[in-house]
Amino acid sequence: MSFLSFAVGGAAGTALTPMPLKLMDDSSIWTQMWPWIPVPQDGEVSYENSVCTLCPGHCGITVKKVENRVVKIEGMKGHPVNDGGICLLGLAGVQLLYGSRRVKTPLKKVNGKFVKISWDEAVTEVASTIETMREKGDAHKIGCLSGTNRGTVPELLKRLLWVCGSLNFFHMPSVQDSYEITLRMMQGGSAMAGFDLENSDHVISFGSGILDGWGSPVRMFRAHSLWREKGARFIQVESRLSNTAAKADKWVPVNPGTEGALALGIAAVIIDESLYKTDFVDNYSSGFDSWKRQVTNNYTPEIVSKITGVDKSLILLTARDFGRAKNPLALCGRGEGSIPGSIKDFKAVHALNALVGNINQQGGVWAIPEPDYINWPEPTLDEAASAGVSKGRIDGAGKGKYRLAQSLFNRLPEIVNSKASSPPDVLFVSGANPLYTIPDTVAMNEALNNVKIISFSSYMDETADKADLILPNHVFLERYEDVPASAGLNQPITGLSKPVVSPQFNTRHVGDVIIQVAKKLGGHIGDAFPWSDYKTCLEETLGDKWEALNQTGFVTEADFNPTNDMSGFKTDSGRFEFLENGSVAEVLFSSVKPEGDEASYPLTLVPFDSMRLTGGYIGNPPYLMKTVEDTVLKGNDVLVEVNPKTASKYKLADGEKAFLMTPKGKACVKIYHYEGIKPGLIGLARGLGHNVNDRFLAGKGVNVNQLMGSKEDTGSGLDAAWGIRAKLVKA
Amino acid sequence: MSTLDDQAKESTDEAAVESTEAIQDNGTGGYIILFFILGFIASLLVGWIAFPMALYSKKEQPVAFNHALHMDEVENGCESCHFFRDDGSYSGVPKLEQCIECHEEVQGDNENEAHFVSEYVEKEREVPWLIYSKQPDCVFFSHAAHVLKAKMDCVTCHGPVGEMESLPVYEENRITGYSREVWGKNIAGLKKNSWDRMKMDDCADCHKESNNKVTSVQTEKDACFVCHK
Amino acid sequence: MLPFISFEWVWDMGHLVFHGGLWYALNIIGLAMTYCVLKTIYDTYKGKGAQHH
Amino acid sequence: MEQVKDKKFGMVIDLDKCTGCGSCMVACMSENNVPFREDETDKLLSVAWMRVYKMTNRKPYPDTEVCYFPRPCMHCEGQHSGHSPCVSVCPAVATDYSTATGIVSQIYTRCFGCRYCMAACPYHARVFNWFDPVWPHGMEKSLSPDVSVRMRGVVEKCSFCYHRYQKAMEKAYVDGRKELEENEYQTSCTQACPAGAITFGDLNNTHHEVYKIAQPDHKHHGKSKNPKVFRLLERLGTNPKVYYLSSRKWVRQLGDNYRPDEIMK
Amino acid sequence: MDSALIPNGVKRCSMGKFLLWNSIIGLVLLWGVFALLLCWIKGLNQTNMNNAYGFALWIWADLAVIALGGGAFFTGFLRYIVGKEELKNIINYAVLIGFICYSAAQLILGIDIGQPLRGWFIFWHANIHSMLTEVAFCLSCYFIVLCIEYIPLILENRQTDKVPFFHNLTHNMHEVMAIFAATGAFLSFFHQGSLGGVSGVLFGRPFGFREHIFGTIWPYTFFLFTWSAAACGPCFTILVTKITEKIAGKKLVKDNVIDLLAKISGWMILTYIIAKTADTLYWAFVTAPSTGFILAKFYTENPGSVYGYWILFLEIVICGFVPALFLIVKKWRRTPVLLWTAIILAVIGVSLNRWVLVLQVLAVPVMPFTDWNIYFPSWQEIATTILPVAYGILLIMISYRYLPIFPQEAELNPIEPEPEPEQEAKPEGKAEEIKTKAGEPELKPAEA
Repeated sequence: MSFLSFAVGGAAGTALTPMPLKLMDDSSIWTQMWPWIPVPQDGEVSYENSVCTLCPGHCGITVKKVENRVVKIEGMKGHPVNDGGICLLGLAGVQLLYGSRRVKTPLKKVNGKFVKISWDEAVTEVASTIETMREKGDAHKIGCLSGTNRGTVPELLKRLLWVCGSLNFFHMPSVQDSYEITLRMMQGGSAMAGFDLENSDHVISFGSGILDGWGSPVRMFRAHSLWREKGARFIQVESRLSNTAAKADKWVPVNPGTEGALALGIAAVIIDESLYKTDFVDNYSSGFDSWKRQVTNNYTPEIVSKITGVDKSLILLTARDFGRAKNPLALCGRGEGSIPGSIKDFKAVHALNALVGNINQQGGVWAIPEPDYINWPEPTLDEAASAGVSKGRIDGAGKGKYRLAQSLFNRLPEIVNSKASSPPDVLFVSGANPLYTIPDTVAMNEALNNVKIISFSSYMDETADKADLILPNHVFLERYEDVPASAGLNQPITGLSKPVVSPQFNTRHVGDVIIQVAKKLGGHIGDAFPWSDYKTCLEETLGDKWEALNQTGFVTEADFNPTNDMSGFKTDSGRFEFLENGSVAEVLFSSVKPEGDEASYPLTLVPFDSMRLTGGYIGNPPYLMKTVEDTVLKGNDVLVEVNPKTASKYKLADGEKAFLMTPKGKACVKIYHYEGIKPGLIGLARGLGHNVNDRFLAGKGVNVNQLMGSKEDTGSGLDAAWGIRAKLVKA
Repeated sequence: MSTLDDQAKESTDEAAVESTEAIQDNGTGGYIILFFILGFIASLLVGWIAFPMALYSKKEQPVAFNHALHMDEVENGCESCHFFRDDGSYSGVPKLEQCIECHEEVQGDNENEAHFVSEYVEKEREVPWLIYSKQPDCVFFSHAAHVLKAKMDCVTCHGPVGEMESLPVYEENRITGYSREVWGKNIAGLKKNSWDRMKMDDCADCHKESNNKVTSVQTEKDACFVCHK
Repeated sequence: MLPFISFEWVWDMGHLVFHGGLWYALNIIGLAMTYCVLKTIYDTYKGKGAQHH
Repeated sequence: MEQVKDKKFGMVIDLDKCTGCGSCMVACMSENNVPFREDETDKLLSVAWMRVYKMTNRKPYPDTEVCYFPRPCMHCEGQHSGHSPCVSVCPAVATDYSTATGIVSQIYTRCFGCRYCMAACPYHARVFNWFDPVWPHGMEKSLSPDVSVRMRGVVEKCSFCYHRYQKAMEKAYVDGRKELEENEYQTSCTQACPAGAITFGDLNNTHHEVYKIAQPDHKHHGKSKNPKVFRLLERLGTNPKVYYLSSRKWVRQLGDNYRPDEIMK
Repeated sequence: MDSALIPNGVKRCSMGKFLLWNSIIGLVLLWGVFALLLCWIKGLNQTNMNNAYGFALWIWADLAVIALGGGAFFTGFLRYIVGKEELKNIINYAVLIGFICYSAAQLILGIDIGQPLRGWFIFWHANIHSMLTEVAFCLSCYFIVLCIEYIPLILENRQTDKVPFFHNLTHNMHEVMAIFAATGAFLSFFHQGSLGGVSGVLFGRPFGFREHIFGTIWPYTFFLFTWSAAACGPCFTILVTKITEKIAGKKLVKDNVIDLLAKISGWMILTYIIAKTADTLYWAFVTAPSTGFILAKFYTENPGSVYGYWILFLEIVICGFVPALFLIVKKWRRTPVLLWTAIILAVIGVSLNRWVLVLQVLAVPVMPFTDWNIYFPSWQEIATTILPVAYGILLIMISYRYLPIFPQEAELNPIEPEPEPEQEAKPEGKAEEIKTKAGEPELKPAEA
């Protein structure tokens, strides 16, 4: 009783103190700032201009910083490529800077496990590896795979290989290579293909995912919006209702792989109805007559309708619209363009462009000169180097039937298997992840089994994981790099990617590493790299451009305008070549047949690209994964698009699990009934199924390249596979 | 079970005894009142004295700073060190960079200054100042709106800091992690001066008085997003 | 909740009716309870209820 | 104090231009410190202020058409001053409608997580923090101090990047101005959209682009006078401030509910 | 051994049996507490709720228990205001059931909110325009009333009643009980109604939205909810009383009391369901179509057609008109099977109504390009919903054992000879047996 009264008194007294109210208030404030919830530090805000190098689009970016932290990446206003716009990958670039996927220090594999080493050790290791190879007389067996072949960094790598005695510099191929080959064949000389999209009033795209990552994505989006504003027409030829097809004025569903035939069919109608530009054809082209004969004989609307599955009336309509347009433009290269494709397709489409006379015309295809600012003196080679160089390239690129190609890394498994030439013993990898991005990853993995991989990867990706040595590069926000072009842009542009923050980890610029390795090797090799560090090299190389680049982030040639300039054809005839060497066989279209037999694999798997999934060497950052639709990925299961008709044929319900089998592999998938895909096809997104050190990305879905095979294009040797035979079996 | 049993019995007995006593003996009633009063007083002591002492931990500032002394030296008053940036944001507590402008080397023979120079300037370390007026992350406070647009002076909210010769002890609320200045020195939350407290209600009072524009449909005061982010 | 004190308080019909009703009910409950307790103390002091035992 | 004219910030999204790329979503996440989790495929647990829906005309191959539909918070004004579906139901005044800007605010530290507003919002614009937000070690460096980080157990939604308005106003004060230019306050999604499909501005200002496209009829609760422009679920009387532009009829029709007898008309 | 606490003139089961059952229910309770702690510590990700289902099982449980607990206020209203004296024989139990229901509701609300430590904001920072605010205030106030009504019952325990202070307090509180009952009825009217308004005001949800009285004040569901709680709450009181009688194996309340309450309930249900039908028709043919929704959109083409027309039929006919008639017609009402059927149907009906107005509101897609949302609760949600049920059973067991809840029990079940109040030697297990489920092992008294 006394205790009770004490308690009652206590309660009464407590009610008269501020304690209850204060505790209530404080406890709710505690919930408002739980110690495990981060509080971003405030500070001075600053903005820095740079260039995004996460894709070949090379947009200008403005990086927002608070003190020394990057908090946001925005599109740079006034930049010729993107003028303020930015894609989602660029926006999520911050997460690549601070993400857990980064390789934080040089690593060396010892007994199958990575151990940390110092940069000195790393540089010494690389130098001694090269030294050993050279001493063995195997200098030519040093290879290098780079994400791109333009700019000072690839040139430094190329130079290092060269002075050591190897020509085996590879780069990851793409439709840009196909376009360059096409231009070389039909227009002569070496140039990049630029498209004057903004000024075209009728665009027909043969499978190009021009709103799915093709070319420079932001610029493509801006061009598309411009078409909408001024009423330009845009036709998409594709077997699947992609985002691009969804935005087109007309979607022409076509049998996959027959886009080239449709292009020739359209050409035939245009010739037949005399809708072509006689001025161009008569005055600036050669080989037209025999080309015309072949086309009109072999690609009548009836035949083409049979090949492509497109109605004859639709072919006629499409052809007439195209032929009558003021500034028509035809584009080629499937999806986002990571697989080069068949040169025949490109030639067919480019011939169509020539037919309507839009070569170097307003709204047409322009030849953009290659960047020419890298003019280093030719290095001297010692005996070992000369011997190595004389052995040529192992992939055969530039010779014989591969004479048109610059680099054919896709042939590596074949080279290893056929033992036709010796595979590389040492492979440098920079800005590439071949074990993920090259179709038939299983074969590629096997081919690399006996290769010592020295990776410059900033991220622990599939290839880095297989490497023997990782010398992590800074990521794009931490390093200087010249950015020589923007895919498909209608003007020459050079950008400069700048360090906006100091390196977050113990990484080093790949250019610096190359220079240091060269210096370590000394002799003529060291002499070939006279610069103290990469920045000096860059500054000297860019010369008078350096100031401007540092100021604005990019330089263009303002007066570049090739319209009506027909003097640029560097072919033997000095004209546009409808038929190179007059060879008829080159015209005749032959569909690249997908691998596998139809009997056991009744369906066809076609990979598709999406802006929300990067299929390239950098996997999706977390924010991108967040945008992936639940019709593409659910939990860790990938969904494949199947037309409900096909699905019902195989009794596969929506959301049901099934095994997807191709001649190359097998994967467990979920079925997604999608009306927008042609019956008989299976659509699978590219960019999933990563196996990297990032829990936000790893283990989600299936890498389509695991199921895909490589199909060598007869014209170039590049990979031309657009699909593979497949079947679906209930799980 | 038998123990339980016994206890039950005991308590019953007790209750019986007590209740009987309560009626018979008024002395026991007094006993109860005594306990009541004891409990009452004890809780008052706890609530008013022990609780605030337990709630706050005292922390020393890393450097003993004399505002008054600096005010004499600078030309532009508070804004000499606490200034607006070009984008309108407020610099707040000065960075080392600003201090270095004068204190590159030890100037006088003050040992605090010597400590500051040797510990921070020479080591290029930012001073981890404890900020009395630090507000929660959800608060958006625009110095520009108050000082430049509404022409308020610093003292209204911060008090006569410029006249202080030493920094007061920083008392940190153990639950919330904020300075005691936010709730106010007075544990009951009473204030005498406009700068005694920095709670939302203090902002609201002033906004109510000076702002005749009603923008919130819910509170008929300033909208939430005026001060929150 | 409280006029003059709460940030959210508005002097309008809604608040007056709502809180009027609320405080009306609370006051009735409070007053009735106070009455009971006081009367009980008085009754107990008077020795009522003891015979029950 | 002199009166500053009331704004009514609104948005027009051009669905003809929108390609469904998702940049607006990421721009929003990056700007507003939106958390992310290992599995984000359950969209009903995912925190996203801007969500791009995919709508189809529900016709079989090859007549299928697809339209992407970005959906921020609509900042509904309701039928009378700020009577948006969500604001009126919040029991703790954690969400509010400002007549000065037309923005529906959400104060995360006031919200106690009853989720009544989520039930009230027909657009699913409001999301709940089912999980503690966790940034992998190092990633918290990317957080912006302009937007407070939310904690588990509260509702959040698009704010039209209101902090950008606050920041722009600060700059204006330093310059001695009280009004902003049209381009000084733009949301993150508007700025980022690579297709330029989003237009943002003051619906009360006849000079603003957003007004010119949306042509709001303020006498009829902001209904657009542009035949190609519509608002999502306009018939509910929410009076949203986000307008959509589409030249496709089926898209415009999918923006609201119609009885069978109405569709035949 | 606790016979000193057991009311005079009644028999209770043995301590051992009592403790055993207590511990069995206690285990269920602990399971619920475990789930509750999970929700508090780990957050609401423990549930299957999502952004489409912000309201789910818990809110339904809240609405349902408050409707069922409506028996307390309505019986009190009938007893003290209308003056139906017979009801004094069931009012105690009605109050106890109400107390359990309302404390359960508050507990569930405490789990349901994402930030329990900020729960007091609903009072301190109240937005009076929100139906939830009205619910919170009235519910808390009415809970105070229920406590006040429950206190005298506790104090009537044989031991506490010996304390003169408590005895007098009980007496005095009984004196003014009418005031509390009136206040309770007043408060209940508003919070029951506000719960009805919760979905009725959602003009963004055509399935839930209803026209408002005078255009702006309250949606008609406000009145329907109050009415339905008053109608079906007493049915729940009767149901629990009947179940208690079954378990105790003896009659506790006289038939005339039950009969009166049942009759009133019957008329209440009938009037309610007529109003509900009118409301449904107006909504189906006027309110919803004005926003482009026809009835079929609400009840067809959803996954598995869970939400079909059957719901309307079940709620209005099977669980509306049928129990109403059963309870109104004297002969049927006095047929035990029909009485049981009627009260069970009424309870199902009102619970279903609450389910529909919480869960189906959220299931119906409003944006035409979105799909139906289907939800199934997680085990944590189920456990925390069962938790208050277990707690209620425990409280009833304890209250029944030690408090004179049923004034007519002694009269209806005379016992001979009366056990000595303070004597503990005699084992009581055999004196009385609780009839429980068949096959229940004979419960032995503890080693006393």
